[in-house]
Amino acid sequence: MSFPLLTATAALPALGAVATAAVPAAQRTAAKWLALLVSLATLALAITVLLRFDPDGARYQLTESHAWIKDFGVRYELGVDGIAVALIALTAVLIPFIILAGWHDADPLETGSRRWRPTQGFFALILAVEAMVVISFEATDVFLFYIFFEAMLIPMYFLIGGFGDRAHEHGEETAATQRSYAAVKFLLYNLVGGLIMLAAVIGLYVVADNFSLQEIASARANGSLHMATSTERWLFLGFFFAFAVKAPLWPLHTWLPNAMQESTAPVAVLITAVVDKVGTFAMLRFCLQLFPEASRWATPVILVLALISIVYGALLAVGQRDIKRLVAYASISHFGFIIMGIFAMTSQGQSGATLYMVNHGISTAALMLVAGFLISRRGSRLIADYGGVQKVAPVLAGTFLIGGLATLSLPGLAPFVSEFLVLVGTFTRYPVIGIIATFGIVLAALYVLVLYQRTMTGPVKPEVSAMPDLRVRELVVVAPLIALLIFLGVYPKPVTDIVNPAVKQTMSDVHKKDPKPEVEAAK
Amino acid sequence: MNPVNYLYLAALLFTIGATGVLIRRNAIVVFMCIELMLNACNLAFVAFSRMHGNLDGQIIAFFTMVVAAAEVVVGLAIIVSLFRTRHSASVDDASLMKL
Amino acid sequence: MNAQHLAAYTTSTGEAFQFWVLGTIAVIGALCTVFMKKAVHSALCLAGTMIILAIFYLANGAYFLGIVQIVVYTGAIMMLFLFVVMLVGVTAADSLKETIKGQRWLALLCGVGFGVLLFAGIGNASLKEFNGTGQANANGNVEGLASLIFTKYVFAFEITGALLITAAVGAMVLTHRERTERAKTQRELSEQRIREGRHVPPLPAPGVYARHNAVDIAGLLPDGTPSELTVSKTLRERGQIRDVSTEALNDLRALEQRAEERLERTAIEPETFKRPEEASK
Amino acid sequence: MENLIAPLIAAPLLGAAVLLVGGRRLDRVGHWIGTLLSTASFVFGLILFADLLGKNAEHRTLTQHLWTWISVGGFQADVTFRLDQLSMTFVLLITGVGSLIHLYSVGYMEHDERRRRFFGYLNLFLAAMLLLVLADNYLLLYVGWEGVGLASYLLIGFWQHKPSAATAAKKAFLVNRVGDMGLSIAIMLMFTTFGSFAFGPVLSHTGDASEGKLTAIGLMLLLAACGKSAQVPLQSWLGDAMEGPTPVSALIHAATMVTAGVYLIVRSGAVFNAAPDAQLAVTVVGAVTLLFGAIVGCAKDDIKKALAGSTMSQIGYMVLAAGLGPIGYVFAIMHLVTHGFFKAGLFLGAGSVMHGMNDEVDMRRYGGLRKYMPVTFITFGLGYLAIIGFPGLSGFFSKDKIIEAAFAKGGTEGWILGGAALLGAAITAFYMTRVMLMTFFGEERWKNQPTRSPEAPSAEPAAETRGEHSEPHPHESPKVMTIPMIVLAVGSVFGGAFFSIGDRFLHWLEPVTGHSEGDSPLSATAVTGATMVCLVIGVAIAWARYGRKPVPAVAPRGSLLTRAARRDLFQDDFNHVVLVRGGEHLTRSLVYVDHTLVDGVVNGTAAGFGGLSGRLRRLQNGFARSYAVSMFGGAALLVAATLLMRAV
Repeated sequence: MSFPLLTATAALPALGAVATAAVPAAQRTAAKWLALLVSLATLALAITVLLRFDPDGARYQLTESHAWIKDFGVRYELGVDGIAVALIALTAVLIPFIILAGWHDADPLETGSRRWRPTQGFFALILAVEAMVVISFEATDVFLFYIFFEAMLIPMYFLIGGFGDRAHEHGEETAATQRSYAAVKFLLYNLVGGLIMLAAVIGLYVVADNFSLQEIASARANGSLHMATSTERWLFLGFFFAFAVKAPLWPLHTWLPNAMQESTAPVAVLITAVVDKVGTFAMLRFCLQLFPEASRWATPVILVLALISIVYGALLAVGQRDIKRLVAYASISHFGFIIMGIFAMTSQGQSGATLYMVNHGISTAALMLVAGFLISRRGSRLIADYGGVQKVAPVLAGTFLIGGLATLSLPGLAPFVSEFLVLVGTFTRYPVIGIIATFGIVLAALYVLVLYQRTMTGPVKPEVSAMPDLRVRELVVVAPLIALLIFLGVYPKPVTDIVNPAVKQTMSDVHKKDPKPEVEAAK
Repeated sequence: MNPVNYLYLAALLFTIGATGVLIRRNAIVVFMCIELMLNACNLAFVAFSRMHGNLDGQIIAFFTMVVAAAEVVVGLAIIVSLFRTRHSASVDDASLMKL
Repeated sequence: MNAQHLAAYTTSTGEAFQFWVLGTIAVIGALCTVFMKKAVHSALCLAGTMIILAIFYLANGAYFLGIVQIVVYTGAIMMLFLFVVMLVGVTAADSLKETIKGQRWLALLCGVGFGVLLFAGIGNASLKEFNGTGQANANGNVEGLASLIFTKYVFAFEITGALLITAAVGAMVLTHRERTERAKTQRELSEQRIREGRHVPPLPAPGVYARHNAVDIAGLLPDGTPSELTVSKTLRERGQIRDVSTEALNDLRALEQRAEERLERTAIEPETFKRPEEASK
Repeated sequence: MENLIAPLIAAPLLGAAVLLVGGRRLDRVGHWIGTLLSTASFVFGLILFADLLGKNAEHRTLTQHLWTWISVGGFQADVTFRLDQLSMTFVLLITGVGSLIHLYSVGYMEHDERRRRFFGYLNLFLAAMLLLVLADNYLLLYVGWEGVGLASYLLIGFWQHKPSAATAAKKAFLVNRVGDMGLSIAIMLMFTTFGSFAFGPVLSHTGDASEGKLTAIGLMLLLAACGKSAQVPLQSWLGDAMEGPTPVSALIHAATMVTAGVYLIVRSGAVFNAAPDAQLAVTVVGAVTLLFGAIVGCAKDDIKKALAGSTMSQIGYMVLAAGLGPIGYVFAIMHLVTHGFFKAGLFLGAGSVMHGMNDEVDMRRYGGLRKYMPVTFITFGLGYLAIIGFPGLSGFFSKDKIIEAAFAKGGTEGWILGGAALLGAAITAFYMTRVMLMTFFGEERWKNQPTRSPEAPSAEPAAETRGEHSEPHPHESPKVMTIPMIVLAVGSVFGGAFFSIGDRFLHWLEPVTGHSEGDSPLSATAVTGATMVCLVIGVAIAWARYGRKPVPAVAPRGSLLTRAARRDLFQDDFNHVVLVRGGEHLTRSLVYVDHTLVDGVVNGTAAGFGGLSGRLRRLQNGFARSYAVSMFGGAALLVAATLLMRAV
């Protein structure tokens, strides 16, 4: 038996989480370093996975399979396709930056504060989330996936509810109230989605007598497993609802702004750049493969919802007064693009959506982490409290601008490629939806530039006049992200090469082919 | 006479006992009512035993008695210790389950 | 075949007569158990009902159970009840006033509904024929039970044994009071009294100036009012203080009058003695 | 030789990277690095040009494939450069004018502490603009397209501490984004129609596609061009863009970037040729804009804004020409090049004036400056003569050809378009003469200034920030600034003649754009004559109003048209009321809706459950007897259920 690489990739951060949590209370710095090292080691493992993965090989590679709960046919089954590999790599890349960016976020507050912030716990929880996310990407057993899809909520709940920004405009008591509100909302909202999915998972088992994604999908493909149309649709909706909450898709999005607003910037990045990706990933992997007919049936409605997400999220981002909420709504808009790409059912759309997941992770991380650095300096999240930062902290402003430009999908930066692919992919099949979605790029420019203008330009506000520029640690966080953004913007081939074959498979699962161009079709 | 009548009697006694449990507040009386209910059940078991012509019903009744005895011992002990601490044998006074 | 044996599988007119008479009494006993104000009376009524049930067991061929019913239930369990009633207070009468809104009505509704349903169920399933225990009791009832208990039900039997032991231990643990601190010496108690400043002398004894000197009768203060301090705390909390102040004072007056008559003194107060609060009315 | 194309772009890109990442260490040499790399790019351009000249006309297209950029399914985008005569023209214009303006900026930005960054941005702009004109497919062009938008955004907002500059930058980017939307939709349409969006496959297969699709593509490309080239209805950003430093206005908002729209239309000529409706739309936009810009230019007192109106108007000419199809493509590009010379020269001159006048931009506070800054006066004057189409100067040749071509369109359209172009020529003469007279002639209104009246257009706040309120002392600019002006003036004088004599430019471009002679209802001489008449009329009116009479230092209220023109013909107000206000209301109400309705449903559900459980909790009153009742009731229900099941 070969080395269980996938298990190791998930188990390492899990063990790291336990180890970090076990570091004595006095050794705070040691815990941080331990967490960082573990995340870097996980990154190394993820890169190994990436290298060992052969894009042109079998659909699922590096598979592992062990019986787990025999009575219900639940297996511990892991395997990665190109999409999963890309997302595992994204997760593994982002976590070290998240840890580094949150280096001081969980330090004990000055004496006299009643809030208790266990540093070890913060980093252990981040590693725990990483472990669960990674295994969610790897699981090819529906039940196994479900367990970690849900279990992820627990560490996230504590991360949101337990660690807020150092300063808050309404004082500490209000902050604590709002934080716990956001955390509870996050938890309940996702739990509801998860429970509906659980019902669908059970239903799937009843119908298919199996939990294995590969077996069900192949049985569906060769017709040996027939599902009644209505059954398939109900099961699809059960799965989709959970993923749409997680993603989040309008109108199930309202937990995200609260959660991102109240958590620290690194945790907000963890939510939107890593955890939410599980939702969109699962749409691609589970919804489309298990229920191809129902997916095609639901496509029009989902596309419209995605379109609403795009425009609505962008418009709301324009109207926000809180930096983090703004980024949250921008993310909602971007998730609309991702979902639209997935359900456009074209190779451009789906490859673009996968690429979008990766790029959105990086670009949001860049923007949000810099925003976090900014917020930690001034102690306010309100846009109106800033002004003229560019003058006093040019590097901070510059990186913020690049993050913003990535968010608005400037050509040359990574998100452009994915956004354009999604738009083209949608346009070839649904021209009207594609055109309306294109308005999203104008709105994106609006919210990013308004944010930049209000915070960074104009006369220097007295409160920000003594603001220090980015420190070395912060630069170490931001610079690689920006480099990645530029690299993937000019040369996205490494990612698309891995993703394309997987997307081709998915397309054949749903029995869809790219529409032919008019000129060729005429010939 | 049909032995079914014993069953009717048992049902009546059981209902009276149950109503007593609900109405009375004195824990001791409540306990007595429970004993009444158990006895009603025993009567039913014995009647069943006769109707079916085997002794299993009587065995069950016997076990019921044993369990009832055990229950009474513990229950009364609880009442005594409650009375010691709260100086009351009213079940309404022990409403600690309310938030 | 003796008559009792016969009764095991047939019913005679005598048994019917017995059922109707004793059954009525059993129901009345049960109702009294529920509705008697005092726990003692309830217990006595219940004991009656249980004895009748024992007779019914015998009538149904359950001879062993009938005897056990009398010995264990009526003899042991009911005695236990009476002991506890005594501990809690024999004379204490419950108020039958309901404190939970709608409880009584709900209880009656449920009771009646449940009864009706049970009756309907039994009526629905009623058997016209029955086997009787004659066959089963052929080798004697006790022997029959024993063979079952020690073969088929031996496991349950063992468990009930364990249960009984557990119950006994549990009851002991529950009622046993562990002293958590050393008992105070007399010296310490008096020091404490001085320190607190209330009731520096020992508490007064009950029954002073009263005709009775039972422990539940409060001693009277010089103005004739009873002092609850004189009665033990347990009785005070049970509400079992008997107030004899009025009659005691009237008795005293009568005594004084008689003494005056004998000593030929003039009456000091012509009217009868009244307690201050009554006088002010 | 084609391997030299990539370095052409790489040089300024490297400059941008070095200057922006390098930090303060490079503050002292940064501007020279920028200028050097820009010049290097120009040199590469010259070498390539020489190479092209050495080849036959048919072999003058070089391509360089670098790497596959995006490849998904049938969607294939390569990083491939294409150098043909059209791109070569642009390369030379961009790098040539660009290098001159780099040089000029060395002097102009001397006192700015962020000069290094300025040069970084300028280099970034050059790289993006070169990418735009060298791209071999529309998607790569789109990268350059947005890249120049970004550079423009950064440079307009270069003085970010001024809220007006930051706002103007944002506005420019946003309006451009609307145009970019058109470009991206056009690319998508191309992909669905042709299965590709590289120039080769698209432009050679236009015959196979339906006219409807082609019209749609054409209109979307036009939308893109409108955004980038400040054509009506997306013109509003250009005036505000003058908040940027003057070299930026000269390079980006006069000579190069704003002409990208013309490039796009000419490059996509094959699409437009096959879609007459789209072509008509292009001409209409061009004609409307040329009049619009000219009218606006007449009313502005801010010298840069007057020039911005003029830019708009001149690009309108180019767009008009481009819309005419093969008759006009060459002349559109020719006017573009000559305009690049003289408009850049004019802007540099304006910059020089401002430099000498404490950054004052209000022409009503100029006057009689010819004595104080002679070099500026002469170069500016030559530019002026060139733009109004003074015979023999470059504007004369290029603009004249466009007017001719407009008439040559034929039919009523031809008359209308030609008439508009002629009218535009007259107005051009008027407003340029006005600028000239107000700036360099007349009394010296900058002396003994009264306190500034609130009605006067606000000057660049930079003047205030520098804390100089004292009377200006006009002086000539340093050599580093005047030399580029002189070079550009030379270009404006001789450029047109050089291109036109012997139809050099026509022969050069024809293989790419194609050319056909229209059948003009008027002879060439008649058109030239009419143009001359218009010119004279325009100059005369201007002289009568601003030359003979003294110019009031405070703007008079003016006629309705003047007031309208000062406010950009209310187009901005329309935008403000409809788009900005409307958008604000929309977002605000959506925020409300999100909070109360969407989130309200969620929170309402939560509150509903909370309330329900609160009610249910009251059942749990803590009384054991109460619980017993419910147990007993439950038992009764169970019995009932059992009986029912038996009954059924």
